[in-house]
Amino acid sequence: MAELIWGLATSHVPSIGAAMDNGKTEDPYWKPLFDGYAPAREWMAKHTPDVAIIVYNDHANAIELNMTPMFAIGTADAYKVADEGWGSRNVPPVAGAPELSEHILVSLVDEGFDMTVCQELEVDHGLTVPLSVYCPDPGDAWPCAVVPILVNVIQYPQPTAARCLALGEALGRAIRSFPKDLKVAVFGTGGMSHQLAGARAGLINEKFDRMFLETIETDPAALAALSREDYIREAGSEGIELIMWLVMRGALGPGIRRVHETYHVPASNTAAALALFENLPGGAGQPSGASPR
Amino acid sequence: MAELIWGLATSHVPSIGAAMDNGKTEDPYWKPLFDGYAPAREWMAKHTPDVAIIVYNDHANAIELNMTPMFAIGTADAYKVADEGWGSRNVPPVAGAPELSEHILVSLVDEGFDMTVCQELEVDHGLTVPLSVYCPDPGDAWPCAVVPILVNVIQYPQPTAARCLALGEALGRAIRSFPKDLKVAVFGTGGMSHQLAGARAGLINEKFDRMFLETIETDPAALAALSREDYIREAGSEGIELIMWLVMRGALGPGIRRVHETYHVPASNTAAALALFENLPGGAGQPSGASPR
Amino acid sequence: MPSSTPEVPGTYVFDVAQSNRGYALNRLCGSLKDAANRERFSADEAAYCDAYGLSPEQREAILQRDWTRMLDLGGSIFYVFKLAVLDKKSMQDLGGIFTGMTTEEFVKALNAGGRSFG
Amino acid sequence: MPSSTPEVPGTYVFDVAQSNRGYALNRLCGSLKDAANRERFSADEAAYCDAYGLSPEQREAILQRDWTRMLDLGGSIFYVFKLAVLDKKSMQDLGGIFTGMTTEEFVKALNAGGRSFG
Ligand SMILES: [Fe+3]
Ligand SMILES: [Fe+3]
Repeated sequence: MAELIWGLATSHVPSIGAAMDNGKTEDPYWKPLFDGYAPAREWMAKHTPDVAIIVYNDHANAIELNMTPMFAIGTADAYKVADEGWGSRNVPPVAGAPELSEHILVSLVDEGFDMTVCQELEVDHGLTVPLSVYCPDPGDAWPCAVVPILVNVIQYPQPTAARCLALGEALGRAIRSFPKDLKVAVFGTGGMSHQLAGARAGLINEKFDRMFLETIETDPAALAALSREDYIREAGSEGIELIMWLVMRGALGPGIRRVHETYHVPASNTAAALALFENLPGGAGQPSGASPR
Repeated sequence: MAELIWGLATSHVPSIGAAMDNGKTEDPYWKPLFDGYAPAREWMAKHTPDVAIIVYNDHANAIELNMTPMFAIGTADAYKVADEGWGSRNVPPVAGAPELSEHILVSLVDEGFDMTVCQELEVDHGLTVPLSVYCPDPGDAWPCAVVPILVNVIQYPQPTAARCLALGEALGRAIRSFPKDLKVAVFGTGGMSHQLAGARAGLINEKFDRMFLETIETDPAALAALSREDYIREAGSEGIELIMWLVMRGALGPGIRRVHETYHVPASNTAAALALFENLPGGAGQPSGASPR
Repeated sequence: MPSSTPEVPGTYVFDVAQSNRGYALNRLCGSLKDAANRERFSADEAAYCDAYGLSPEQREAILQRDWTRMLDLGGSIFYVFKLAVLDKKSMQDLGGIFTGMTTEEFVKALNAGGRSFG
Repeated sequence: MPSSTPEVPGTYVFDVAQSNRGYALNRLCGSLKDAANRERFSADEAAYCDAYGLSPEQREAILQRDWTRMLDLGGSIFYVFKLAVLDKKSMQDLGGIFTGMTTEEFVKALNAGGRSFG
């Protein structure tokens, strides 16, 4: 059976990818952030998954406003890297894991999650930057296949935080029931606090972010109980991306160990963080008593 | 508050629309079907809704296989009639009800239904034929605005029948909580038994259809308990469209009255039926104990 | 364990694996809902096929109008039907082809109450 | 009753009503992710706007690069940003504009730990 070995929470700020693509990671502006990644990267390099499930949101690239899925899953053999309007990132194309995608899709739909199915999908910085955070030098190919899971965080009504945690719990069950010996990692991406537009542009709320970083490990149900308005007020209109960390957290069992974390302000307009959790053996139960709403 | 006045179950076979568009409703082939509609049409003409919520599926027209929503809702001001490859039907464009759409959308998402949002949508025979069944001579404009709700019935995994009934129950709650005095009707479309391809093409299962026509009134939870395989085996690969009737049924309260029904074989390759239910006052409870899966 | 794709003899169940397999073929057929594409297709079918990245088998099935094979290669009936319409074929014509009958025989079976199984 | 669109002073919350209102504007800006469209836009901005059915106010806001007004008229920052990129503006430039600061002041505020509220 497949095994869920770790979960990574990470910001997916485009400029983090650009800093890597343009060799700026040793610049004074960027060095503290990338130094903070180092211990996690070393640990992950010793614990390599066959497939990464990457929970992210598209940013006006693959999804247009005519049709906005709430939750979507990619089921393709391969995913092209999107040109977001300033040229595609010079990173490898993303290999899919269509069998695992189909298994997860059917499991989730059987459990009452109304997944949109993407048979073709161009992936933007929301997915490729987390891959780069995991693997800074992929060469010609990423070291793992990918199952993309997309969440609507841009258009109200977003899914509730509780629904995201419930999706993660169902995702964990789906992974654990896949009948092949695969090692799987789950990425929850986005955040932390930031707001791009309006009079509050430039908002950073370190107090909320630190609370979230702690509580995502110890009491995800408490974070699932926060409303959309709580997230937007405290973490900013784009900080609501943090609900995607709850999908990752839900997939992990109750027994997890924090391997490493780092928090840095700013990455362009954003508070950037990384938190890496090892999924401990025997942790196949549920992390919370959240209702499926 | 808005009031749900009736629910209509009806096939949406394209040739039913074509027969009307081409003045063939008195031909011997079509006359029995349209005669069967007459009493329902008379009753509906005396009980006119302001808005029709039409639950249907797209047939390779507005939705392509790159992105297949499980459940979607239209939120636009207006919907163009699709050219399905043989010219658009010569019927009026469809006016939207964006405020009611948004209210229903938010209600459903708050309750944990993962709706895809369609801000632009061309509607095909799945939606326009039921409108013609309701209103054969619209003139320049349909007599009601429309909220389209789309269900994936084409690609496995379809939502389970139980999930469709649960969606309908949540839809009923959403309609009843809309704070304007509107009369609303709900259409569940598609079916009855038919299979277009494969060695079983031409399948009709009148026994199953008659059971379904009866049980949709008396015990929808029993129909919600049937598996996708049950539907496909008994009603054919396209007969699984019948799960959309359960959305309509779920929206109605427990107290309903059958106004009229008709069943006719064939409409081209399909068993065609209509069943009209008045929603009785005070029927604001739930029609079933179905779980939300 | 999740459910698995329903298996019903004599019936295509279009699942994700089929959708992946038939993706190029269905995209091509779906494109024929636009009049301009229908013209371009009719003007040079082979060239049109080349632009859609079909497998050699899919290409052959389309060019030869082998309807059953299109479905065997991942076609969805709703997409494939748009090509049939271009050829002025009805769903009854296809029904006859799928079942080894003439169109007349197929229509007669429907008018007699449809084909029953099991 | 369902929830309602969060209201947070100083913050745009992009909901269905906004999406409907800004649909043409966002479609235009989103189209600029394709290089060919960027060329066509730059060659004749007014004609490009006409093809997207903008409201007169939206058209003016785009032609005048009134970034705040674009958002007031239903723009989503992720769409509008593609126009900013065409103009070689960064998200920090926009941040300055939205908050009445110079870009340098805005960047400085971020480097000092970001702007805090409440
Ligand atoms: Fe993001
Ligand atoms: Fe249909």
